[in-house]
Amino acid sequence: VEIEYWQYIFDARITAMDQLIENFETANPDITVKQSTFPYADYRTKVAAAIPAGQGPDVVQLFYGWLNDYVEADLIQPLPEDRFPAEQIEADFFPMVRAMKIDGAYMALPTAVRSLALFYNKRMFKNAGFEAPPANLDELVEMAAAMTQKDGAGNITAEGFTSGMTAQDHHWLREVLLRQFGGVPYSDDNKTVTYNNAAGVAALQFYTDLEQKHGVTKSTFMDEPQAAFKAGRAAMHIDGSFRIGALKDTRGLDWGVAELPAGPDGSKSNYASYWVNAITSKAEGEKYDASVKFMEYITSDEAMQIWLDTVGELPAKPSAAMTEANLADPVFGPFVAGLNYAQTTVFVDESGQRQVLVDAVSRMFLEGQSAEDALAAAATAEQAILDGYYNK
Amino acid sequence: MSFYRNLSIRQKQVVWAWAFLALPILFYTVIRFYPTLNAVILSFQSWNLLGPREWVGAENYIKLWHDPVFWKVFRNTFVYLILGTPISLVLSFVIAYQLDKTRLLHGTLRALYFLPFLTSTVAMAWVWRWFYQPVPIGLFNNFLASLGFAQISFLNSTTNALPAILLPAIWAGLGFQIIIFMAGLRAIPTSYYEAARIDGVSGWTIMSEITLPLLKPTIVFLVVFSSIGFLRIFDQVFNMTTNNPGGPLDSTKPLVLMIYQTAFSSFDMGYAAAQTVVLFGILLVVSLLQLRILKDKP
Amino acid sequence: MRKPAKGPRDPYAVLRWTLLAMGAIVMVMPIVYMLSASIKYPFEMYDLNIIPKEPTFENYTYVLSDGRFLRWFGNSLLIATLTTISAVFFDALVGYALCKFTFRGRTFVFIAILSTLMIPTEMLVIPWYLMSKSLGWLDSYWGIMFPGIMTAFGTFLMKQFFETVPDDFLEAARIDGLNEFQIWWSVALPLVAPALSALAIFVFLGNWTAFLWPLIVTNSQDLYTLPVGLTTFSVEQAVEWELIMTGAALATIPTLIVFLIFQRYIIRGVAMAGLKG
Amino acid sequence: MATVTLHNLVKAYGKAEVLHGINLEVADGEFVVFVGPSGCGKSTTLRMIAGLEDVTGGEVQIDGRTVNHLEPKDRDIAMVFQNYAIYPHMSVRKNIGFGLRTSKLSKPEREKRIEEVAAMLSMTDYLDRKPAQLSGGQRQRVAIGRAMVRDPAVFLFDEPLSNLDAQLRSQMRLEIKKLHQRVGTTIIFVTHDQVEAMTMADRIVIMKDGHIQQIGTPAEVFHQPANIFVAQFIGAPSMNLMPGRAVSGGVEVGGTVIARETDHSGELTIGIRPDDLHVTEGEGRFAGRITLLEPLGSETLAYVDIGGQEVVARADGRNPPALGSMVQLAVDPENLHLFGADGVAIK
Amino acid sequence: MATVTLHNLVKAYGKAEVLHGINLEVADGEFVVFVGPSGCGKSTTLRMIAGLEDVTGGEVQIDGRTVNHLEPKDRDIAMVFQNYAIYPHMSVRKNIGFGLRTSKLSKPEREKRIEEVAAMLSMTDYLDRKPAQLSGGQRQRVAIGRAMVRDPAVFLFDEPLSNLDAQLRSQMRLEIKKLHQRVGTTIIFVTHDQVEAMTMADRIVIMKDGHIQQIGTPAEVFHQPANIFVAQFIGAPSMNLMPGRAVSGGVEVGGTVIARETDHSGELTIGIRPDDLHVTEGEGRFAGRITLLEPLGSETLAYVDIGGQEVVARADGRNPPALGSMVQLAVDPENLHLFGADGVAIK
Ligand SMILES: Nc1ncnc2c1ncn2[C@@H]1O[C@H](COP(=O)(O)OP(=O)(O)OP(=O)(O)O)[C@@H](O)[C@H]1O
Ligand SMILES: Nc1ncnc2c1ncn2[C@@H]1O[C@H](COP(=O)(O)OP(=O)(O)OP(=O)(O)O)[C@@H](O)[C@H]1O
Ligand SMILES: [Mg+2]
Ligand SMILES: [Mg+2]
Repeated sequence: VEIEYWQYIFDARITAMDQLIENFETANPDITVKQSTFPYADYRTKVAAAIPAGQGPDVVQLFYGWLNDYVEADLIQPLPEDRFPAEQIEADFFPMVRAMKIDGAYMALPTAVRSLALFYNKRMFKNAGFEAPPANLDELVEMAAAMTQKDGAGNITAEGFTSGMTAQDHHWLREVLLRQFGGVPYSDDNKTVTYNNAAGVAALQFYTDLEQKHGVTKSTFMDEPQAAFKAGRAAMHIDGSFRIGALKDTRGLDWGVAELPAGPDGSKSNYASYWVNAITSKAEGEKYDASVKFMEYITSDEAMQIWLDTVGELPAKPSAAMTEANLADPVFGPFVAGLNYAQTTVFVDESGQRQVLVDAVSRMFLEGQSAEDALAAAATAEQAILDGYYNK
Repeated sequence: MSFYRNLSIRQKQVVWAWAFLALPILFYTVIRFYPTLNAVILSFQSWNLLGPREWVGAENYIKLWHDPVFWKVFRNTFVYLILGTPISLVLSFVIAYQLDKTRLLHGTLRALYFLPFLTSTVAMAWVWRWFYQPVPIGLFNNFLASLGFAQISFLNSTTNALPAILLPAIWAGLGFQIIIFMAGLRAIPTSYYEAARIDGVSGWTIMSEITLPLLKPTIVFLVVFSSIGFLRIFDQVFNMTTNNPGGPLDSTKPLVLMIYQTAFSSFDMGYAAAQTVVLFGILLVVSLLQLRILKDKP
Repeated sequence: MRKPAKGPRDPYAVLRWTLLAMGAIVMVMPIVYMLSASIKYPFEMYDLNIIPKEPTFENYTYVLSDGRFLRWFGNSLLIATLTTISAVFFDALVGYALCKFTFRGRTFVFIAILSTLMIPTEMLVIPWYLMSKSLGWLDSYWGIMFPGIMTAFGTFLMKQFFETVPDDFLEAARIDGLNEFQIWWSVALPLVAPALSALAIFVFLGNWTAFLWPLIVTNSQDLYTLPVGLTTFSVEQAVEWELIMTGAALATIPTLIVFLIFQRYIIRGVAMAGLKG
Repeated sequence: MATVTLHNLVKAYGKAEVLHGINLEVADGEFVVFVGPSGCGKSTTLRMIAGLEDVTGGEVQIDGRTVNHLEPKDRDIAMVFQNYAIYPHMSVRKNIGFGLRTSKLSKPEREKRIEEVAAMLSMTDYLDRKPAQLSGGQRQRVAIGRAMVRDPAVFLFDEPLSNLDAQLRSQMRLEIKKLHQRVGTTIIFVTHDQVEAMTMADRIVIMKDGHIQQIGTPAEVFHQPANIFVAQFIGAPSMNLMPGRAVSGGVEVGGTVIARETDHSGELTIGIRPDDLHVTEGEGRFAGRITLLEPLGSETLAYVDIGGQEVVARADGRNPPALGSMVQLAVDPENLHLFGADGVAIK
Repeated sequence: MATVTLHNLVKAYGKAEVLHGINLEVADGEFVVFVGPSGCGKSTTLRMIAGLEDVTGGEVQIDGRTVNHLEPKDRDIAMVFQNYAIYPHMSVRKNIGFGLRTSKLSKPEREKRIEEVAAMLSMTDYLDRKPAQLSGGQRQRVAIGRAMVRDPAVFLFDEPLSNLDAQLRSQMRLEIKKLHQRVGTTIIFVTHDQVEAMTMADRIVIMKDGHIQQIGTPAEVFHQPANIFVAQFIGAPSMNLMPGRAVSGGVEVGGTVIARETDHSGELTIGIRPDDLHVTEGEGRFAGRITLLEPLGSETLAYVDIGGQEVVARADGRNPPALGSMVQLAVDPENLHLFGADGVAIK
């Protein structure tokens, strides 16, 4: 029997999955797995067109934030309770995976999770005489200021710190800064926006001050934050663990990774996200059985380690992630450590919710709005998105 | 066969006409009209692509009416049209007019002007995006900075971004319009100009009283098709603002991009369909108006 | 078409020519930058020099060494060619029928076809997908091609072109005993040959760069077209621009060559469109 | 070869009737020319014979067989068009051969036939050229060749010469005439040029507004025009027309009475061909002043004002009278044409 | 009104010289027609006079003033083009008025002038029509009106009648001739139709391959052609040419000796105009068989084969000889044209 597996195109992921499939097929000679991959930018569209049409894969990789829609439309089958007992999952996996439990059944499981960390340019650090990466936000600002370079006209030619709401910064703002300044983004049931308060304003103000007050960053610098860092024109850059692969091959860049800086009160926070694997409603009969077996394999410890080694993404189980070796790893260590205190946002419309924060910052930069007004408007807009979803 | 033989010539023509059109009509009906109709129906439904479709009446349209983003997008769409069509027409006319008078390397110059038309929008959008970057990487800003001017925020600005995106769109279509204009100019008999020279009328009079009126069919053609093009602008915007599509703050978002996002980011198919219907209406009205205004006047 | 107009003396000739030449250079600048970027290393990507300090064909080797690229290139070529042939054929057929036959409903059919220009294809993709699924066209060349096998713009153009063909030609053939299809095929079509070439280049370009639908309808990478394939160089949150530029350059070069070879013909054909707006 | 018969042929476009019942018998091998002003329905008639237009009423018969519903290709006709309708993308050989596409001849037979026709038209050397490389006259010959190659029973020509310049026109006129003498096929030829009609036709059909005005040999229509329209249309320069009156002993015109007996009484229109009105040294019928001279070489046309009416008269080519001089004009009473108030000729 | 003088006028396009030194004096008020086959350089000459083409060598003088470097508008000329060059999007009024745009007349004066010109051309009723609503002849009149309105010193016409049909052409010919008589402006008129040249010109300039062949009045060029080219070009149908020889007592041609004295000896070409070669009842100079007849109404052209050579002769219109019959052809020895081996006429 042949089953089909879909994910998006990213060389390391494809390689890793090829290896997993090979191992799996050796163990289960009667099953073949066909992997199909699609460009990242359009993966979601592709999946959304195919699965409802009954065309897609038997096992599919989805961003965790999309799952709800698929479950509601009965396009995803729950994982069989006998093979994936809920207690077992809750014991083994990081707690954030609980978001995958819908109406008492687990619908999907990740192989790996990712978190944020601070990448830094060792050469620029050395030139500025810094030994260690910033431990907290104040240090971040100070050190960034020291490493920012400007030309005669005051244009930035090298950033101390990268910024860009359209990249990872909206996660940093929402789940990290906001909490570090004493706020919470959403109510416990995730249905209400709770960041429109002094803490929220302080977080937003801190973020925008980086550019507007301290001048250590410019959000449009070199088009994309990662490009600036990659080109060696930024000292510090916050990004996900998936960036490791791209940076590894970059000529002439000497970089290190550190945990995200702590907040004013010393609190730590991080944002974690993950892609999950799920069995679609297309899989029936022996394909279903084969899919279940495949799911079991790709959520096993062995698969997680392969994934970590090949892709650089962190195992979804603490038992596999929090190993001595991983924690001591200079690159993976900070990410793994971050998982301990990571939060996951329960998105209902990821791009829409991202846009709300993007626009809030844009309004401050381009229209001179105050942080209070910008945040209030963002909260209203995001609440409308949530309401639209939950009150359907 | 004998049935066919007994038809009159006119009837035979009708038979042939429909024979020629049979397959195409089937095609257009199934591939174009049916989905279009589907979109119209969908505009009264709610559908997230994954679940079932539900009737919601005019709710999508009401939502659209009250959606501030829609009005902004509506405005943007017309700004693209109102700036794009006249600018590209005037530019291409001026170039075609001058090129028509040039003989040295005429073919080469013409080919160079036509080249952009052959390129891929995506790749070129990136090049332009790169040109527009702030220092240290943006071509224009580096140029400004090297001359000691302050840099200009091209794309990260609610006022400059739209024109900055429009420029490559005009750039890409210019070659086509130039060639059409040149063909139109060539079709005007030389003796019209010679007669005018003998009458001693000025260059401007020749232009306004002879060249332009005689180019009218060409102008109508270009106005209508370039308007449809600008009202449907999408590729350039989408590719030049990939990080924040239609941004900043929706200041560059045209209707088609809004439709695309509604459909494929928010998966609100019904709402997207309603927007499509509105776009269809706009295109229809604008085209018909233009045809009326441009064709009827003597 | 007459020769370029010429007056006896033209005091502005030099100025005009200089300005036009400068304009032409500006026009091709972005293309030059694309080509330049395709022979740069990533670290030099953001430098503005047109000629790289360290030119490299590594990007090309990389892109071409990926066997898939050639496959995608071939797919695009095949699909664009077949679609072009089909679209030119049917557009010419419909344009001819709408131009040279008189029958009730002619205007209606014409307007109806033209009105399809006003619907963005983005909205049609989902119905097409469902349709393809029920007809089993998914993940096939035919599935990629079918929406483009006829075009409204082409029909419009062809109708214009056929207006320039005198009826006498058709009637002479009718007397010689050809049926209407033969008349169209062996008399009318050759008479508008330049126009066909112009239409062909438009349709070809349109299909060569088509993206959304080929993406949606294909599952296997073996069937990807070039633009779809190119986006595989864009990964999560970042884009490998030098590779995209290389791919774009590779994708553009064939059309440029075709254009440069058939320039006269194509321009003559495009020009026919303008004559009877 | 075949006869062509038109029986009460009517054509209407929608409600507008443009042909009002045309009757004509064309004999086998006859050369008939349709002539008339623009829009009179010549082409329409021809196209109905060819089978390119529906017949609204009446009958078209070719060789005694009603062909109203036959396809053009089954009528055994060939047609030559005003703009030649030769295909610019085909060589002369292919153009001529085009008429054979549906024939059952073998390839070598076709080639032979094409060569034959080309030889007949002296186009052998041009067989491999494209039309763009031919002169106007040669193109017209190709068009004729394409019609000839099928050896049809009837040739139809629709103003085939009107795109040629004067010199070529008269040359092609001769060629077609000679061709007809040689092959003997029935020919129906449409023109609006009366010289063509006069010089080529066995019989001329003069049409106006969808009606036939007269059918006759060139001599008949020239010398015995059926009505004023025909009289004016045929002959260049046009016949002079003057108001006149039947009086006892003749007709009164321009102040003179000319002895010419007629049954008619009352108002008349008198027609005199310029060729019959000579400027004479001696005593003439009319006297007048010369307002304009058109020297044609061997003769000169004099425009003479007689009592406020301008007439055209013929004068000598070598010794024309002086402009502005008073002259006498002579006319033979036999050469007067008389028309009644309704425009119809009076015997 | 003005004189026009061309002095050794040369024109070259690139390396190709197309006019090789044209000399001509056009008197004030004269009507000069340039005639010649296609491509002989007529238009080029005219356009150099108009100032639309650069002068490669020589001089153009208008009214004694060298205008080589003057703009067209400063030459006080007006030109009428073959395709009329009237603007399809303007009413007749605007078209005619277009020539006045640069004049200093006030608005009412202009209006008056337009009305005047329109009246002169009988176009008053059509002033508010668009060209598309006019017939060919009316359009040509508008073009002339636009030229007239400025009251130029010289009118230039470049084949203005060649797009019209035969009837209209002869009518417009007359109108232009009359106009010239009325306004008396100097006119230079280009055509390739010899009938136009003959009937309109005060003097005809016959060109070939960039050289002038002959300049003379219509009678001169018809009756005393300077060479074979002129002899064949002028007159329709063309002059019959036969090889002959000067013998004692006359010239030998077609087997007969005709008494005609000449200084020349040896081979000659003998030209006889068809009009001078009559089919006669009695004894003629030549005998031959009629191969084709072209009835023209008042006369018939007979194509006669005399000893293998075809000549055209004139026969009676009413009683033409029968096709295929043997006839005698008479010619007056005075009417023989003799040309030497170089084609030049011999006195
Ligand atoms: N397709 C048509 N629809 C309506 N009326 C037509 C059509 N074709 C011809 N007519 C009308 O029929 C009449 C005769 O036209 P026809 O073409 O036979 O004239 P014609 O004698 O050939 O003139 P010409 O010398 O200009 O060719 C004209 O009044 C014309 O307007
Ligand atoms: N722009 C040009 N470039 C090169 N050669 C030209 C140009 N215009 C005319 N000629 C050549 O000059 C010669 C004379 O041309 P011109 O137009 O004066 O002839 P024409 O006597 O007016 O002929 P037609 O009766 O055909 O109008 C021709 O051999 C023509 O090919
Ligand atoms: Mg006709
Ligand atoms: Mg000329």
